Amino acid sequence: MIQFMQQLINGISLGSIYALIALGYTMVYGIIKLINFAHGDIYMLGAYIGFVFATKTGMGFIPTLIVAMITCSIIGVVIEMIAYKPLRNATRITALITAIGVSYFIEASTQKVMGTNPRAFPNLLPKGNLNISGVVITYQQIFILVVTVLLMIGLQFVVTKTKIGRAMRAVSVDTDAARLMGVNVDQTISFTFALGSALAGAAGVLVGIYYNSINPLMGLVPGVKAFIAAVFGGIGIIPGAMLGGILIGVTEALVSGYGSSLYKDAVVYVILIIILVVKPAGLLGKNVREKV
Amino acid sequence: SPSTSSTGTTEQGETDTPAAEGQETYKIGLHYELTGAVADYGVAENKGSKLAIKLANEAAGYEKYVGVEYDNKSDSSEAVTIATTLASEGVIGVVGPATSGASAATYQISNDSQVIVVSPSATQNNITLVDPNNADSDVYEYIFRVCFEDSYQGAAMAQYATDTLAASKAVIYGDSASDYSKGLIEAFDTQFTKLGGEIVATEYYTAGDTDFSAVLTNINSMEFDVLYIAGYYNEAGLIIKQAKEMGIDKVILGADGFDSESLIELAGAENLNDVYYTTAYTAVDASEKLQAFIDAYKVEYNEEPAMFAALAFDATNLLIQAVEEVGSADAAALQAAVKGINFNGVTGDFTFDDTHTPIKSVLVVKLVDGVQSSADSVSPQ
Amino acid sequence: MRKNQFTKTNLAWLLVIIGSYLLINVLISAGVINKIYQTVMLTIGINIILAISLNLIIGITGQFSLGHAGFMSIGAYSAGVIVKMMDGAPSSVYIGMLVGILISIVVALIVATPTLRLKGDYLAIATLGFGEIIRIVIQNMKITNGAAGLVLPKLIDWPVVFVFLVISTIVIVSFTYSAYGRACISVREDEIASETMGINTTKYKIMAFVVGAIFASIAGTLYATSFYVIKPEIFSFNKSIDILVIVVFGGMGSFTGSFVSALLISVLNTSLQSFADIRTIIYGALLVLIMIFRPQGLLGKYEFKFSKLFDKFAKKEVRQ
Amino acid sequence: MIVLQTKNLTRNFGGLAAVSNVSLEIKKNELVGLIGPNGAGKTTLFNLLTGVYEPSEGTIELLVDGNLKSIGGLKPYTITNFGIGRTFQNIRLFKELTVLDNIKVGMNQNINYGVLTAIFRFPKYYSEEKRVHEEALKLLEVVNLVDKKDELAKNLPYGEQRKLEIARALATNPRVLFLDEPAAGMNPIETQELTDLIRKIKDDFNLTIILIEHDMSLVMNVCERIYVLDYGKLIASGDPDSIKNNKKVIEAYLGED
Amino acid sequence: MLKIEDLNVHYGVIHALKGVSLEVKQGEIVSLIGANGAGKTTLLHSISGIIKSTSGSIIFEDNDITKRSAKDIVSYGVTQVPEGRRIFKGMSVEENLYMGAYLRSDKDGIHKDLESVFERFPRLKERIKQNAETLSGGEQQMLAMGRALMARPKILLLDEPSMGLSPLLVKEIFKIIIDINKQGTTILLVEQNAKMALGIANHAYVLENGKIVLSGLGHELANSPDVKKAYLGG
Ligand SMILES: Nc1ncnc2c1ncn2[C@@H]1O[C@H](COP(=O)(O)OP(=O)(O)OP(=O)(O)O)[C@@H](O)[C@H]1O
Ligand SMILES: Nc1ncnc2c1ncn2[C@@H]1O[C@H](COP(=O)(O)OP(=O)(O)OP(=O)(O)O)[C@@H](O)[C@H]1O
Ligand SMILES: [Mg+2]
Ligand SMILES: [Mg+2]
Repeated sequence: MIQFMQQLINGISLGSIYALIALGYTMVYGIIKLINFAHGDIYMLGAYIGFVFATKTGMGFIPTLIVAMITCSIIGVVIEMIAYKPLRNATRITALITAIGVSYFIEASTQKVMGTNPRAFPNLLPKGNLNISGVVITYQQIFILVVTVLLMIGLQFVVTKTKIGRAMRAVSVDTDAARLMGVNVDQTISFTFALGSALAGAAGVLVGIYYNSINPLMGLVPGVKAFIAAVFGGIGIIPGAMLGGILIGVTEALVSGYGSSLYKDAVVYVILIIILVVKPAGLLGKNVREKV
Repeated sequence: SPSTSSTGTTEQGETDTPAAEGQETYKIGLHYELTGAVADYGVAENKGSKLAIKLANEAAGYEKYVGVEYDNKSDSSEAVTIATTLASEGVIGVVGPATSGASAATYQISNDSQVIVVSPSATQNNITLVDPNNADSDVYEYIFRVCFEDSYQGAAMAQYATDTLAASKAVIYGDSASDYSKGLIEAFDTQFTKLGGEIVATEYYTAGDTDFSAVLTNINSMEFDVLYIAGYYNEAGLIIKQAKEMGIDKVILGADGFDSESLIELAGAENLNDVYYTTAYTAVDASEKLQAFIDAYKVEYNEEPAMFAALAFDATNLLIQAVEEVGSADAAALQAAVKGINFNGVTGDFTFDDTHTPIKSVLVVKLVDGVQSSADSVSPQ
Repeated sequence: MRKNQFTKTNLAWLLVIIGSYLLINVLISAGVINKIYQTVMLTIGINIILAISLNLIIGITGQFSLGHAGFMSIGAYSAGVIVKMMDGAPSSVYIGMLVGILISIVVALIVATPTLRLKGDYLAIATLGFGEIIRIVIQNMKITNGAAGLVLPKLIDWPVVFVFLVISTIVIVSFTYSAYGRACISVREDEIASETMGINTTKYKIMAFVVGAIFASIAGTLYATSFYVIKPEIFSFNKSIDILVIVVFGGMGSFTGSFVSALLISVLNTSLQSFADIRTIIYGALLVLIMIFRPQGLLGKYEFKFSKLFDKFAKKEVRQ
Repeated sequence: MIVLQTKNLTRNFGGLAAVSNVSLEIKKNELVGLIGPNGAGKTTLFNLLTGVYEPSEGTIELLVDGNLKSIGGLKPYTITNFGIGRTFQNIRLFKELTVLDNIKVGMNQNINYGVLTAIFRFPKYYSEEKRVHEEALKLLEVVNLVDKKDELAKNLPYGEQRKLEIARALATNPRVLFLDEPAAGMNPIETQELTDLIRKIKDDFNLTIILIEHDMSLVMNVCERIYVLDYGKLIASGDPDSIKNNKKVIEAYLGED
Repeated sequence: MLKIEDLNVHYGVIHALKGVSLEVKQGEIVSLIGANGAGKTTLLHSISGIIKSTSGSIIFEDNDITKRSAKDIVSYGVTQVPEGRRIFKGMSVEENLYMGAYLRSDKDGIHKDLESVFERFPRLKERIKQNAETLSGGEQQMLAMGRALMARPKILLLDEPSMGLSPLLVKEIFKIIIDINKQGTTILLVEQNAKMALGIANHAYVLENGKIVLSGLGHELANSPDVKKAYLGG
């Protein structure tokens, strides 16, 4: 039982990291329907920016986090302006290919500039853990989970309850109609990217601290997993990304703990496919029949 | 010129004195993974190779050796094209690629066009044979390597664990997608069992994973003496850190994939106690030759050399030594020289066996607070 | 006039095929096409087969699949295993290919039946998942030699790839320009409307998917027998992405586009070789730039057809 | 002779009964109108009859080979092949296909050659394609679109798109044809032309036609009989004159003049 | 109030508007009729700044808005009810209405206008939290008009507000248009339903193939034989 609880904790904390990355992914998708393949790379940049800032200035967690988030949001907005904005009216697959190009560009540039070897991230958060009758939870795990939940709530609030959020959704439904209401579409989309990239940047710093290791390709696996997490929950749905992330984390942990660690990824895919077959729009997605 | 900058195929030597009229020059292909998934290893080896060429040119007093660099993007079909290209460019030999898969893709081409390949780190079992799955098949005449085989290392570690560490129960943890890892696991498993030990469990991760807590939680609940991590430092560093933080205080064993400064950075020096790994390269009790390499490398690149760089340094020097012995670019003569070479490298002194694999002893390095404290020589029985 | 295969356009194509075969031969013996280019030609040929078969699924039928590399790996490993069993006998290539095709058909049916009900990105993710499952299975099988993969002799050369390129193109293009292809396109355009036209959309989706899988598998066999090494990691989802890039780059729905794009990307790749480690940076940037300037791909939906050309000539003659 | 009938047909969306307990009888070669306020469930009824939606309750029967056959819940393509054709309220042409190819897709089920014939281009392929081409042109003639056969459907003006949809529906060789607001967005002159077209195809193709329309000049003009839906329920049926004067219909739909 | 002079618009090679000139005076209802594809929507989109014209000028209350952004044009008091309603699916009725007031920040004013929209369209109040996507066609049209009113426009551009609506609703919509106009909003109305559009118009224009071919008082045009023949059916 203790073992099971421990694995559950392991899974949830791993899942909260997937969720952290998936939040920004799914939000950007929800608004402009772009599978932003470069999202994982912005997350990686966030980690490197935090790394450089923290090691060069010796400053603590909060300034590092803020610097990484701001820089990433600027990078995100610039990428959007250069690479995605000209493609607003192109098919979505075209934009996807551009995102892949951006992803190659960021990865290879970082490899070139920062070197290919992994770096150790400075430890900016207090260590220590709680031991509840044998089940161990570290403070960092709790911290990340809390941050993820808060970000999810915050994001959901921004998108559903604020004026800018309404504008974001309006743009996603019908750009021209939104324009007719006086919405500045370009600004709204830039804001979306800024927000999504800032989240990715925050995730980069947090994960960097948590695992203490960053490298130029660190965005690849979590990028794909976050994408899968988003689809799991219903892509574009913010709480869905959280749910999907946690579900993947817990599945991986339980398969590793009780099945065979050899097949942990395969099992995740099998469950994903089963869920999609049963619920074609993801767990929280509404399966709307197209109105004819 | 700063040597870390990319030079591409621009055939640039490391000294500023170009070859004068009548002075011989030799091209050496440097074929590495400079970008892509395993760029980390390729880039390190590329540095080692370039250093070797630079030093040789300094000794010669002119740009005698020219490194022709290519990047295969960690992709084995690119490697085929590059091998073909290199064969047509009149190189006397090729060093690289870093990984077994990409290397194997180039062997038939290079061998058929009589281009010597010295692989720094193609450790897969029997990879120098025409059919690696068949231990009886012929060896490629022109293919050599300066590293030992996965099975050799894995078995050596099993031997050491049983004999020296008196371990009787082991847990193995390796990369399910890596041939290197799987080769080590198989050899360790076989030898350890043969010596009367028991493999309690074999667990797997996938390269790129960062969270190992689920498997480690599982391992933590088992009875065992040693944990054998069959993989590279990227993941091993994190596994060790997470294991120690979880309270797993058993002896940890590894292979030459541990050999990198990054291991210490990632795992934290305080977690690197009771850690042993097999390697051919250690700075412990460094010979003069080795110390010279380490110093030169630090001057050149402002960082500690890792095993990959050392192996590539040796592989490149081996080719250079053969050229110096033969004094011409004649393929057959060079091949004979390489085959019969008696090489004193920074990763050990060796000659080649029938499969063109070095006969050199495996060292087991012990880490104390992240520092290499002793090195024992072992050979599996 | 009785119409049969020997129409003017078909004869023109036949001439093109024979012509290019001869031309390549001449260029090789003249030394213009050296060994390197021959290797590059293999890559291009295989990539074209992969691209047109994916184009049938994505461009023509509108099903966003990210699992193409999975089918390629089936073809590669079937051939690999059989080549090993038959000790590299020349016929092992074709037996392996056949086995690969059969397995691919079965797997494609298994994949297609549940997943093709999904739409858009959900389908993409499900097919990606299947591709990865195939890879993980191969990675853990004994017969495939697991992660270490198989080292194989080189058994084929460019003429074989050429022949299969021709066959693939003929089959896929003929399929597309028939009632079957029209049905597939209608599925892409509007599923509900095409159901109302009496078209069993599921059937056509599966058909396109299976045909695509067959040719991906053939490409896999050709790859395995000409590139010495196959490992599971070669067929990861990055490979599927690479193929997708070729398709979109050339123009979704244009086979001519897939040809041009596979060619250009190879040329690009080869010419960027001299930039060593910054070539991926350049490649990424170029990808973005080209998509910005040609969002519909190089050729959009354009298709080269002799019939169009003949029509033009005919009109000119009439005018004269 | 009854060609199509429904009994107690019902369709719910969540709590909403979009179509509720509707029983209809359509006789051969009738031209029937279906009217009702927006959201009354007219399109939903079409969707049920053509298999786009499954009924929640009730039955649908179609005359097939002389017998009434239950078709409720069958797939749209099966129902189409039993002889029902339709157009859509929001035009759903194959936008990126040419006008001619749109028709050919409609004829797809009547093309007789196998995959192998298609791939190896056996003579049958050519003869069938030739036949299809000619028949498609004939259909385009009916709606006056021969000149535009090579245009992409998306480039046609709205009115012509509507006509193309009708021709495409005819291409499936239907016995019963459903038209959903064929005159929407047309001006009175265009509507007049459409009226003539509907009459013509009904006779030429020996069709039974059911049409939804808000333009009373069209409905009262061509329909022999009219059903009126409101809130999913049938509130009236009868000839145009009786409908015009029906209190309930005036109240719910037509409004006082 | 709104003055358009010699406006030309191209879609690539298609010349959609060919030198259109038109004027709307304060407090008027001006109707614009014309066949499918004549360019009516194009004209409204140009006024709203969604489409950029190639030449010509659009003056609104002494401001040249020809080159202004859609956002500025809305802020000057020009609001459009687009063809096909274009309500924001997936958003509630209330949220749609708030989108109409996007550029306003006077909370009290917005609230007051919301109440008055609900007064005018009680049906919308009943459905306040409902997903706008599931409204019936007529309700969606009401929502689109309500949404536009939330911007407190000086001039309202209506693009085929009666399309696809039942006869009863068509009458209702026209009543509402007249009512809105009476309360002081100037109206430019585009319609296929020429009879009714001309019936309520002070002035009217006929657009054919991108050109204004006729203009005059509403009832004049309604009685013009040309218009009768082409747009009123006999
Ligand atoms: N797929 C669906 N999901 C949810 N509700 C639906 C769906 N399809 C139709 N409805 C609802 O069913 C009711 C009837 O819609 P329907 O489209 O049949 O009306 P209609 O009579 O055709 O109206 P109109 O004349 O405006 O076209 C409406 O309230 C509509 O919102
Ligand atoms: N985005 C576009 N790209 C190219 N051509 C267009 C575009 N939008 C409209 N057109 C063309 O411009 C012309 C005018 O179209 P517009 O939509 O303004 O007509 P309309 O008078 O509003 O017609 P309707 O009554 O059908 O709404 C038409 O020929 C149309 O095909
Ligand atoms: Mg309807
Ligand atoms: Mg219009």
